[in-house]
Amino acid sequence: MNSSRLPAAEFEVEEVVRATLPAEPDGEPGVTTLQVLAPDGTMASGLTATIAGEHVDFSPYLAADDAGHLRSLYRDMFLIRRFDQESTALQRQGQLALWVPLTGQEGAQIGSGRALAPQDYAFPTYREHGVALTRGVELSDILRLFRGVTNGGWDPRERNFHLYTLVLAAQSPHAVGYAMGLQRDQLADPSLPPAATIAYFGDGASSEGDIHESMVFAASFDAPVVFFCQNNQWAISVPSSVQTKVPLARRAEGYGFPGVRVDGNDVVTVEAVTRWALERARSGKGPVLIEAYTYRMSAHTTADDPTKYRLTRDEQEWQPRDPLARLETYLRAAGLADDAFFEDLGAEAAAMATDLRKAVLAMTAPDLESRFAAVYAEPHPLIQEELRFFQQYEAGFADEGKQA
Amino acid sequence: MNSSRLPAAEFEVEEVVRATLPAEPDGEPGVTTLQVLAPDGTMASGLTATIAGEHVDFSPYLAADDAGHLRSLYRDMFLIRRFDQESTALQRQGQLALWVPLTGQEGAQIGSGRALAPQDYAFPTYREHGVALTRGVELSDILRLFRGVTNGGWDPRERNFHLYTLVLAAQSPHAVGYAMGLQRDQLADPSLPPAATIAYFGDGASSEGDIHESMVFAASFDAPVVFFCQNNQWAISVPSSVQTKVPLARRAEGYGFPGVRVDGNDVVTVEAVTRWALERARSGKGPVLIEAYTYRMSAHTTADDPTKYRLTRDEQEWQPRDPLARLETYLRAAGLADDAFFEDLGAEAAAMATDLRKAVLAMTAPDLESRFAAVYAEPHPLIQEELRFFQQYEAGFADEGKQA
Amino acid sequence: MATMTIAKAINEGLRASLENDPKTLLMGEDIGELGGVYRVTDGLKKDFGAMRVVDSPLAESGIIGTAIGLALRGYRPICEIQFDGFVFPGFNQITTQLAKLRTRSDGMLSAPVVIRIPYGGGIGSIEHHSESPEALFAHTAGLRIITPSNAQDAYWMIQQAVTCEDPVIVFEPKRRYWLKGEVDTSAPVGDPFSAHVLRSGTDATIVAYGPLVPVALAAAAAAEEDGHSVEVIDLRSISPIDFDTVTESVTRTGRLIVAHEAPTFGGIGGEIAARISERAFLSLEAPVIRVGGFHMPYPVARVEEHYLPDIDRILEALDRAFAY
Amino acid sequence: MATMTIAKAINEGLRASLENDPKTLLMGEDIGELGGVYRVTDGLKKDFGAMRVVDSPLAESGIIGTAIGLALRGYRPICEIQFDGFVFPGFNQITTQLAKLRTRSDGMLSAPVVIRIPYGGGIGSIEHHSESPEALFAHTAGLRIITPSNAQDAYWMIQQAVTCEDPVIVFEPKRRYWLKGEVDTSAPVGDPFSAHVLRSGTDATIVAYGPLVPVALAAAAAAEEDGHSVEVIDLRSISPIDFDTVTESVTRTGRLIVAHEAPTFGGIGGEIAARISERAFLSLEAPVIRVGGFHMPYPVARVEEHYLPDIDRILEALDRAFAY
Ligand SMILES: Cc1ncc(C[n+]2csc(CCOP(=O)(O)OP(=O)(O)O)c2C)c(N)n1
Ligand SMILES: Cc1ncc(C[n+]2csc(CCOP(=O)(O)OP(=O)(O)O)c2C)c(N)n1
Ligand SMILES: [Mg+2]
Ligand SMILES: [Mg+2]
Repeated sequence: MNSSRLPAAEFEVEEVVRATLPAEPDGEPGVTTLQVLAPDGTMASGLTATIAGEHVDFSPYLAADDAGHLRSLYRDMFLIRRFDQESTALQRQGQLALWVPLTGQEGAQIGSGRALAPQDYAFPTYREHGVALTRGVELSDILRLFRGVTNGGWDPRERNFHLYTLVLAAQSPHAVGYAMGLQRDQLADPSLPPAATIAYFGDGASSEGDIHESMVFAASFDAPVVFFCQNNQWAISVPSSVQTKVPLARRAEGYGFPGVRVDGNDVVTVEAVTRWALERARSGKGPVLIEAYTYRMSAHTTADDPTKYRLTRDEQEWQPRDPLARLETYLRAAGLADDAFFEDLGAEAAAMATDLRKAVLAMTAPDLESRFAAVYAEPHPLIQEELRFFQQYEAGFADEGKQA
Repeated sequence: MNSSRLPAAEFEVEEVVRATLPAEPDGEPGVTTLQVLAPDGTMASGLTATIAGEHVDFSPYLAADDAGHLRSLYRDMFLIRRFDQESTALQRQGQLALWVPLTGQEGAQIGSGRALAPQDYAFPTYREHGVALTRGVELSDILRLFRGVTNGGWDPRERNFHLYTLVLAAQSPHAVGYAMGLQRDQLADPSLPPAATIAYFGDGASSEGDIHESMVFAASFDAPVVFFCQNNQWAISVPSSVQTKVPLARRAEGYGFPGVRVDGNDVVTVEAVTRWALERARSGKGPVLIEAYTYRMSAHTTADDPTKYRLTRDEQEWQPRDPLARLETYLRAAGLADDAFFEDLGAEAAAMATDLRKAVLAMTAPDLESRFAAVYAEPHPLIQEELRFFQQYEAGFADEGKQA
Repeated sequence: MATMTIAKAINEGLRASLENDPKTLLMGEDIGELGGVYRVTDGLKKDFGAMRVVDSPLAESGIIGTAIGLALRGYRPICEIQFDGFVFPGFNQITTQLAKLRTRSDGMLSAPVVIRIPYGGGIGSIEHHSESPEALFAHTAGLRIITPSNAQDAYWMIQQAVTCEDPVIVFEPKRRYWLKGEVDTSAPVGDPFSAHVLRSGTDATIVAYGPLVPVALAAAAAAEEDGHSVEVIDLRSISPIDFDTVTESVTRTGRLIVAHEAPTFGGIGGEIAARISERAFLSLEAPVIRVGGFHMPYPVARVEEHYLPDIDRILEALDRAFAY
Repeated sequence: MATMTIAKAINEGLRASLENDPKTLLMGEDIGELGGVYRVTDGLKKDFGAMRVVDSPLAESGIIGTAIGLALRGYRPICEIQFDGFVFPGFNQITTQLAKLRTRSDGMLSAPVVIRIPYGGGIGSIEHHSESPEALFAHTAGLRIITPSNAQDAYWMIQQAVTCEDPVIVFEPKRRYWLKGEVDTSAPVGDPFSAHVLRSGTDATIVAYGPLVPVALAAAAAAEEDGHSVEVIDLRSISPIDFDTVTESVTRTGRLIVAHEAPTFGGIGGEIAARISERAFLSLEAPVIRVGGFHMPYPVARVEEHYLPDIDRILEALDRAFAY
């Protein structure tokens, strides 16, 4: 195991230090990007940092030594990328209305998702397919939304993974409120396992007022919530520099809770830092903001054409920082995974893709009639009236059909 | 002039330093409160600080040596307090629907208002009567709103002082947009004097999403705007600790522009720091957040009863920090103002109060008919239709009256 | 039976809700120590503590948004919006999130959040403190909207809102907060989403709700002196609307006046007029006539009495209806 | 005369506005480099620069709020909201600030801000991308709301919105963006706040606007085959509404169908039905019948065709009207 590149690194998060890491993406001042697994596949042996004046040793949270765990992180990333490719293909073939690719963000999503305990609850935006995987959500269920047969697709309570929210930032206060509920549950029954929530949002969404208000509430009530911002550099066509001139992790300072920037393409660090943040939140110390510095390697959605607004060169620059490639390099170099592992995984992914395709083609549209029942929990005369109209109206066509 | 208390003070705003000032209000970490004029009436000879890594010498902005200027600051504070008292009395006597007192915040308001250049434009909330005075707004015009005869009261373009805005924080993006307009004006005509805007808001309003969004816009476009937060400790009955656990000045860090906390009851420092911030903004360096740490010495409004939620003891603790008393002490001790000055001022204020009362009693209500014309700039058939109805309807009563 | 003001009745209703269900909690600005600017939550923080009566940061989107999260965790949050005109920063959370959660989840998730909004004018206040924005919520499916007009309804309807599985907005007629009435705390009133016929008549029907109910009753009494028998319906629920009760009445009386403080244009009166015109087309002797606010921002206090629908405005509308 | 799509017509209209007045500027998400998700602003940043075609941070309240500030400084900002369902974070600024500024200042201040909102369904999209929230703005005095249904109107109405001294919301029928039409760029169309009779008839009137105008025209054509002569009015302006034109028509035809995609309950159709029922009471042979969306969040793409008012739904309504 190559751990010579760095000693137990001491990253002074608050100071204006120029990062010494090869992975430091660009020259934004004021914050260091935490990383143990470098793009070249080398792994540092430890990770400590000073965060908001707090000295943190992340070593207890680092899975760097656990070969099985590292392989399983790789497996998750690999599977979800394959899922992404298959979904893109399904969209191209007209089987999905739209697809929102995650390629490039596997490290951020699998790392943070794997850090969650079963009792934690995740609030995604719309791109968190990797987190869904870690929560055990049936992946085909995600495609229901994009096939246009539902706005949901799964029961969030089963896997503690909320539905996708398309109004940017709107889920962030929900995560805080849910966390406030967890606090009250804990008070009422201290034997419950402490739990936290995690709110996912993007660099673009960070500008919305709801992000601010949820951070104010979280800080005020010490809510057990981790704000997880995937800064993938783009909000559709708008670079993150329009949303902020300093690292988004620094937003936390203004609310008095810790903000950390991690290399979002380093799944090992993402997992460790998220585990630390969740544990801190669960223990009553309040929220943490994690900025996962990553890159949207694909288009915003299948309806988007990035050549209109970004250079292929930029895309190519991020290629060597791919979250999968570096872990594969490390696993191979350290002798923790052999060809057979990768071949088996390829086969597993192919089978998954086949199943997925089958599941999608089998998804049928609901009828509009059924939608009337989902608006209210309790009886509602207007719904009844309109449903009656609709049934009669449709029946009229059926009759016509019969007569014709 | 007593300036021995402090040498040219070096306040490390970003460090976690415990303030050494007698006026440091309480033990919030992470920021220092800038002050030259202490509650005991002693004046420091200079003021420097490191703000967001920038070393700032405020001396060029300090009016501490200019006796005439100091007296005029005192005069403004004195007059506006008298205005506040008279308005409160008018409300008690049923001449106003409501009154929003500013007592205690004269230092923050006069200091910041006097820092403005004529071409700057101020966006108040609803308590900024002191700023209105410094802008030359006819004070009785402010009372039109509280007498319920208008929602405005003056032409904002005449004095570059916007109308009061009652939806908290809503004026903050207006200030940023106006500043973006100033930027464009400057580009189109570089011979224009550089100008900036100032957005006033409270500790409570700081939690609203609009504050965040306006800071995001301001930072993104380097808009020449100064965010001026009067932290008067209370949002009606809610202490500022509910809105934030760290000094509000620190919010700026998250956006990458400077945040400064000043003793809001030290009019000299408030003016100096605001002048620095405005000049910085005008010169293209982008926004600054100033938190003026002060105290609402009176009720939230005349409809409010603070005994329901705060201790008289707390109110008493702030008494010795009164912004007027300390400047009076200093002016007298330094021999810059004598009894005659204060007596004349008292007489001037009394005369002003008499005029004010007369003006208020003379204010008559508009008729509803006139309100139809103010909704749209251009002709509008629904307005015309409703106005016609209303006129006929009213005429019906007049007819009835005649017949009876 | 006890006599209490509407404000007190809501206070007692909230107290009962807090007692009946440990999952209920109150959130809002100044609702704790102060007991709300109208003292509707007076004493509740003292008795139920800061975890159940929460003085929130000053942020309406945050209030509604965190309430949704609490509801997802099984709580029943009751939010107070301080004044009608200040609900708009929370409009996005109400319209795109709260209202749609159930549909979005195909009926799996409920968000039984209650939003209390003191509304309406006539209190001599300043801008944004006298508005009637109910129509802006009624158009959105997934919400329910009720508004009590008397203490008895106030006491029960707030509790019914809390136990309802759907999100409910309770518009509280703030200028009637001090209106006293008898409250029977032992026997709940019936379906909060039904309209009540408060006075029966044969010649015309007035539909009103919230603050205008006493005005409608007074107008009917005045009309009686002129020899017209006028029925008065307290709508009580703005979404859904109990069209059956209104239709039944209009079928008998042949004339309908709808009165609300909100501006007429685009107001809920249009919905009532349109639907009743359709349902009772052949019974109508005159068009449905709406009495409401004018198409302007709520005017300043000194002229509000000319703006607000009053007895005379309703009588004038009745005259027009009778003229057909 | 040139043939262009509605999207291109708006693009050309914006270009003309930018050329005619140096104080105009565009603001919104993705409108610069990308030219907007619908390419409506394509090429404008390249030609007018980043100071006049501004890719804003992702924050709708910030967009509208700063536009108000710019307008106060004498600019004429034209904001793009990316989709109908995403206007709500900006609802507070529109409703409490933009709409009321003129009244608040007793007519001293104007805020001639234009807000462009692509709206409506039928595009097979996901949640929040197919809504018709116009009624939520029409109820608020101080705003004007227009919606073009063809390229000629699109080209001119956007420019008329820009020169109007009042704030104007332009709802753009996104599923008709690629609908082509003739545009005469030399002669402006008349008053953008007036309705246009697009087809005359004698037996009934259909009022529609935006995306449903072609549907209404097709329904009228189909009705003609059944022997009914149906007049079609393109409303064009939702606030104010040109009631004179509609009343004149209904006085002649005696029957009125109002069609919009927005849910019927609380929709603008109720306002039209109520007012026309009052104005043309004695001429109406049948009640005004509304054809609109159902009381549910806009449904998923796979069922939207059953939800959206189409030719058959309008014909069914006509049948009902003729049955009286
Ligand atoms: C409130 C709101 N405004 C606008 C949109 C339209 N929109 C969808 S995605 C997007 C960009 C989001 O960027 P970011 O938050 O960085 O997330 P990413 O897509 O990069 O994961 C925009 C503007 C929206 N969904 N919600
Ligand atoms: C959006 C909004 N929500 C609620 C209110 C009601 N309200 C008026 S003043 C106030 C407290 C404001 O506190 P702060 O911002 O600290 O200003 P201060 O009154 O102390 O000057 C509240 C809650 C409002 N005006 N606007
Ligand atoms: Mg992004
Ligand atoms: Mg305050």
